[in-house]
Amino acid sequence: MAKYPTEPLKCWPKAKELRQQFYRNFSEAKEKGGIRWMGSAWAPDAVVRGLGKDVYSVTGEPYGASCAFDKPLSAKFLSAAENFGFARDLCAYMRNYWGSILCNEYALDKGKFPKADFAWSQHICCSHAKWYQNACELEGGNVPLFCVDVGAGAYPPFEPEMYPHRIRYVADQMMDGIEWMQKVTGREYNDELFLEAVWNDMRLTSKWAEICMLNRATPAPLDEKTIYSLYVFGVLEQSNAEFADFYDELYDEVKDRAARGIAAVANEKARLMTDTQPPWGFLNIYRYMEKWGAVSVGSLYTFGLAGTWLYDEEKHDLIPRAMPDKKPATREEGCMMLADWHLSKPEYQHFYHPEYKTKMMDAIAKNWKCDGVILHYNRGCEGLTVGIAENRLGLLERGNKVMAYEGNMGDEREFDETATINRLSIFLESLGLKIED
Amino acid sequence: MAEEKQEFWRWTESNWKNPDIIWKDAKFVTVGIDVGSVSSQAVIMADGKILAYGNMRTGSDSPNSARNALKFALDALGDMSEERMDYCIGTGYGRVNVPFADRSVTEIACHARGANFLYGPEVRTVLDVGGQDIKAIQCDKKGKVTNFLMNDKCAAGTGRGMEVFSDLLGIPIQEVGDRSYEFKGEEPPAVSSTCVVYAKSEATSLLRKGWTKEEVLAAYCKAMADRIYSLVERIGVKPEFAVTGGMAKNRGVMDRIMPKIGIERMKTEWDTQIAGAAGAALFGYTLCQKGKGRVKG
Amino acid sequence: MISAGIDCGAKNTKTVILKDGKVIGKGSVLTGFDQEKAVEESLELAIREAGISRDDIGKIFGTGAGKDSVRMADDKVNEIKAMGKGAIFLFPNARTVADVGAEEGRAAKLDENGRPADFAINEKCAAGAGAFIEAMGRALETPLEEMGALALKSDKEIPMNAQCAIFAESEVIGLIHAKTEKQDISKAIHDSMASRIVSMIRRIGVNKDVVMIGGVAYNPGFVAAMKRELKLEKIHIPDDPEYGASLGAAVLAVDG
Amino acid sequence: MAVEKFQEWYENRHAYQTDWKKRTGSKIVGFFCTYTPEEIYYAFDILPVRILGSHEIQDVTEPHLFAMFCPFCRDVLAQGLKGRYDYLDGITIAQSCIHLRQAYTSWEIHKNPGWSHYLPMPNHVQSPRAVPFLVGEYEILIKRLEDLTGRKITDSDLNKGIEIMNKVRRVMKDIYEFRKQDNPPITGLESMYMTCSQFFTDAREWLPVAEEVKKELETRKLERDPGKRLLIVGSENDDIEFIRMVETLGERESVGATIVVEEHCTTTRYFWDEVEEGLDDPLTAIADRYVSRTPCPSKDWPQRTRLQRILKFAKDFNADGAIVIQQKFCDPHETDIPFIRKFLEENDVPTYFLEFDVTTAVGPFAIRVEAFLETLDQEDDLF
Ligand SMILES: Nc1ncnc2c1ncn2[C@@H]1O[C@H](COP(=O)(O)OP(=O)(O)O)[C@@H](O)[C@H]1O
Ligand SMILES: Nc1ncnc2c1ncn2[C@@H]1O[C@H](COP(=O)(O)OP(=O)(O)O)[C@@H](O)[C@H]1O
Ligand code: SF4
Ligand code: SF4
Ligand code: SF4
Repeated sequence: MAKYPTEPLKCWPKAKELRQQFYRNFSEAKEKGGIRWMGSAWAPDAVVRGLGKDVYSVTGEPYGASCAFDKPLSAKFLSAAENFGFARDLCAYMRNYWGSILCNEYALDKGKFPKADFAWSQHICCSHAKWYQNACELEGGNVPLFCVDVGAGAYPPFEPEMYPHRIRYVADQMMDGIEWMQKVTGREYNDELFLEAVWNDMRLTSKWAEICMLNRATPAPLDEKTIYSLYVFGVLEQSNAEFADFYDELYDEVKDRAARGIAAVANEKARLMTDTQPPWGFLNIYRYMEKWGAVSVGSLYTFGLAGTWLYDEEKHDLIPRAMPDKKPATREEGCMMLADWHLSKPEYQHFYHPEYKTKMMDAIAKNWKCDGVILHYNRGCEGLTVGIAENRLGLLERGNKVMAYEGNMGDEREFDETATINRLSIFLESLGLKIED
Repeated sequence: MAEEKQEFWRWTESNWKNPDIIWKDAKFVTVGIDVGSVSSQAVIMADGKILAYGNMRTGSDSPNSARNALKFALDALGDMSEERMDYCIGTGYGRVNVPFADRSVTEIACHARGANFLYGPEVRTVLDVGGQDIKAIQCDKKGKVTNFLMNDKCAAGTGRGMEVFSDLLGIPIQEVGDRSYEFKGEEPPAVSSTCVVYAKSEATSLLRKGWTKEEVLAAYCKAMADRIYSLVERIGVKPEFAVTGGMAKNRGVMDRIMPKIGIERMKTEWDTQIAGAAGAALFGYTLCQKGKGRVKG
Repeated sequence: MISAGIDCGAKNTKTVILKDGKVIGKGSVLTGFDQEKAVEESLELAIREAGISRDDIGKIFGTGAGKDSVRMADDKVNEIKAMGKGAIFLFPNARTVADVGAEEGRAAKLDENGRPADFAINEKCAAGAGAFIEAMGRALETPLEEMGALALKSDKEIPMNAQCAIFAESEVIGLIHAKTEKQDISKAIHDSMASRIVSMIRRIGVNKDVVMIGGVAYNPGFVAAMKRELKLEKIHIPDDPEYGASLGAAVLAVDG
Repeated sequence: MAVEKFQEWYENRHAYQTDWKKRTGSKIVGFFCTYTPEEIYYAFDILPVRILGSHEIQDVTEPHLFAMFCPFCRDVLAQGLKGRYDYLDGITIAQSCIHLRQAYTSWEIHKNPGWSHYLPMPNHVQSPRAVPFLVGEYEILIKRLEDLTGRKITDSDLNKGIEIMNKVRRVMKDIYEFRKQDNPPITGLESMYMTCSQFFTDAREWLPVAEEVKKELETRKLERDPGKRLLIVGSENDDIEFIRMVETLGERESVGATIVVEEHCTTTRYFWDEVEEGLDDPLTAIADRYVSRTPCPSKDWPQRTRLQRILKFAKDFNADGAIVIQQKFCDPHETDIPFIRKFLEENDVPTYFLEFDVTTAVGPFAIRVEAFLETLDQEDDLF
């Protein structure tokens, strides 16, 4: 018997359409006379927006994930990358991406892989800049690259203060990036568009955090499997106005669901949270958990990659970061604001110390009322798994029930479905749940 | 109910003598000894032609394995004494433990040279699948190695794994190839783990699902073929392509690799397991010809 | 009430019959290919030893890798839960338990009721299980039963690196060639495997009361190596360690 | 022979360091990455010692590091967890690869080192913004070191630090010159002991020995066939056993080799570049050196500057071939390796690629290296 009422999301079709449009834009950019760029999901895409309204990107990580959904295709890409000489333990998104270039095949519409005009990214995980450096080289060596190093230290409260020289460092690189972009594209830079984009970036990521806050409700109005389809806008392009508007719409709908007690999963009995990207080809494990009445309500990964939050030490809580009082007025101010905003990304903090991530995760566990934490020891991504074993110990110490499984977000050869299901069963059983057939 | 335990993995040992050569006229008699992890071979050559060989399993003591293999080959010949050898090269996993060898050369060089001899000088890519190792080698027309790759720390996909598996299913290893095609309907998908140690649980669960032994075998051969192919793919195949080592005799695995490679593999009348030892004997012959053979005293 | 627990393992299938908190019958057979047959046989053996009839058994619980083959079971429990319960039944103080069988090593941290608070299972290719020592015994040409005793004679430290059972075989052969004493090799084999299991146990935390069950606990060489690695004076091992999980299942059949 | 002293230091690092502390009453800080500005530590009279692994099999890191993190960082962390470095007064890391960072943070959590400092060394070293940023970070570091030592430093202290480290670099380079000879009077193994022992000792005590070695080498002759001359390219590597195996192959097999130069963070990447002396602002001079030194691959972008440096080493030291070592799971290097191999091959330096794990036995590598050496033989007797 279902415990809670449930309804499909009204804005679901729109989300789908927006996503498809985004990928299509990239492959069709040239026909429209526009500009195509490639880069990471974490890249400050607002900066590129100053080049005009017709700049389109393929975002590496979601692209890599899309490959992973098509197992035979992904296998082909991965082996192409391996045959080129890349090690199998490298980031699985990156290998899928390089494989696409090597095979000259675009996973999203099976055409040729669209060559980008330039690459624009940031760098914090050892692989970010190298990903696009190699992609440029594989594309024939004539695609220019610019990366903004954001490894400038943790954000308060994890550091006593946000030292001005750290923000400067990141902002100055963006300033240089703007000059560089004008040079490599031959276009005049439009500061107004840029400033608008900076604002949209903040608007979108702050709204996403607000949406996640709504998931504190019991029953949870969103489950993580659905969240994966929605958070992606904050990953594809954070400065996209259409996406930001969509989040406003989504916010209203989720708020309404929470108020009316509409559940994502009708038989919610226990709430879980996860960590890092899931094995994309095997999202059915989430369905399996639902059979036990276990709903994953989110993760620092989905909350923090598309959302901007600040950790409040005193309340031991994650708080959506408030929008600045006023819009930036000059290019320099825009860069400073954007740098400061990005440096506070929750998903950047654990690069400095696992303890920071443990604190934020524990705050989610407590405030989103999670009964258990499932950690994906993701062999496909060293960036998000750095420190994960310490997170596990830290979460246990703080009284959480934790389970870990090994897998890979984008290389199915490294995921053992049977063993994982077995492990999940043991864990869910230990939470006092029973499977319903 | 104590059943006689049959050891299905025991492939047959063999020795052979070339009836057409009168070795007494030979200028140089050279010997190659290949002590592998699973098998040991001795090849005796007279002026670069194979006179006799012995092929047997490696015991746990490689100096003895070398001696036994040589003795086995000499037995085939019947009338030669060890003293007649002008030069002997050891190769293979136990190469430094061949007590009577003058020198050692890696099995990589020897297999390439051996393949050049067994298959002819057109060979450019040699795949050697032995007991523990998989090697993909590229060579020039003289059989000199230009590039090579070896499997890493996992023995999955090697001959030893196949031995364990054949024992498990109770199918003699020589029959594995043919039996792996004796099923109806579509080819089953590859098993997920080719790990030698875990092969058993995987096989058990498949048999329990109602698969026939032949289907399980097919699925295992396919998985091995995939694993081996991934190494070949990394080095790239230049024609002509030849296979050496014991696994070359297993068409269950080989015939599943070949379509992926897209070209035919070369054929030979020779026993593919002797490639390494033959290469070693040939190197010995070349050294003797150049006057760099054993200094007799 | 009389209950039974049946543990259908990768290598052996074991049954324990429990009456009012006392073990009255045990049976172990090789699992082989036909798991259902093995389950029947081991149950038969245990029933015979207990001197009861099948109808006397109130409840049967199945566990182990082949738990689905325990057709007559009233319910199935996972291996972690069963081993935890078995361990705490035998040693009420137990908080860390390791179960090392033929193909799988498992470890769990227990709460005071024997419920797993945390657990670990070895990854697919750790070769960190009984089959590893069996394969090495073959390479050393020593029967499995003698491997442990042999290891106890040695006090040498020879590092063994190969994680793969097959490559370890050749490492062993290499050591034989290097004229290493058999006993020293045997110790190295046990040390290397213990180190792997201990790594896994450390992941969940080590308490001072460690219980070890599973067939490999019969092996004194392995137990000694475990103590060294864990720096413990004593590891609790029941008399019939291989029955640990089936015992747990039998207890759970009573407790529900 | 003075050259033997290096090995002694290498093998007895802990004895040396504890004794040093007793003798001088000063502090020792362990560092995890060669981007640590040792000059600044010397300015405070703190001894910076690098933490390397011990190549032993261990089972203590499993709870802290998940399986796909590199064996080197595991080995390093094990040293801390096993209490081998309990005498340290603090630990530090300069931001390089995230693997090593894990070893550092786990150590920090579980060993309570007293003092610890994470230095956000910029990754975008090719940007003009890197130096001013790094100077800002050095200022923070100096404050932290003031907390540790209770003293303040001046520019002349910094200049002293610069001078010490530059002397070290110079003498190492001088010694490397000898390796260019046809039959190098110093083996790769000895050379590895030299560079690593410097990590473990007070540079002021290490320097006179190195100077003496330099003199010794002028007349030293080694009774060995150098065989093939090899360049080794790789990540962290102080795998003495591997080098020993390569350089003694010739004693057992028909082919032998000598390692004549390496591109490693334990060797040339660490010491090749000097700080410019005599500038007004020593901090900027130091920052400039670390920003422009041979980069670790995770900092080598957008241009891949390492390629030319590696090729130059190959040519200058007349290498017959290169072994490109991939430390298992070492992502930064793994992203460069295919391009390095391609580049070297295109420039007629035969290369062999080896996947490596500092904690595995070298045995299985012997056959690979040997077979590679066989392919290098130009006038091969065998053909
Ligand atoms: N007649 C045969 N039919 C099928 N497979 C065989 C046969 N003979 C040997 N093999 C396979 O070859 C393997 C041994 O290969 P081999 O090249 O001799 O090994 P190595 O030289 O490494 O010791 C055996 O493990 C077995 O799987
Ligand atoms: N007397 C013994 N001496 C040493 N090892 C033993 C002994 N008896 C059993 N073993 C080991 O125990 C393993 C089987 O343990 P068991 O717990 O029954 O496994 P499973 O549950 O996986 O079938 C065997 O692989 C073997 O290594
Ligand atoms: S490893 Fe992870 S964090 Fe790094 S680039 Fe890949 S997906 Fe991003
Ligand atoms: S998977 Fe099996 S064959 Fe491969 S390394 Fe592990 S034990 Fe060896
Ligand atoms: S650079 Fe590579 S070897 Fe060095 S610590 Fe990082 S990952 Fe490990």
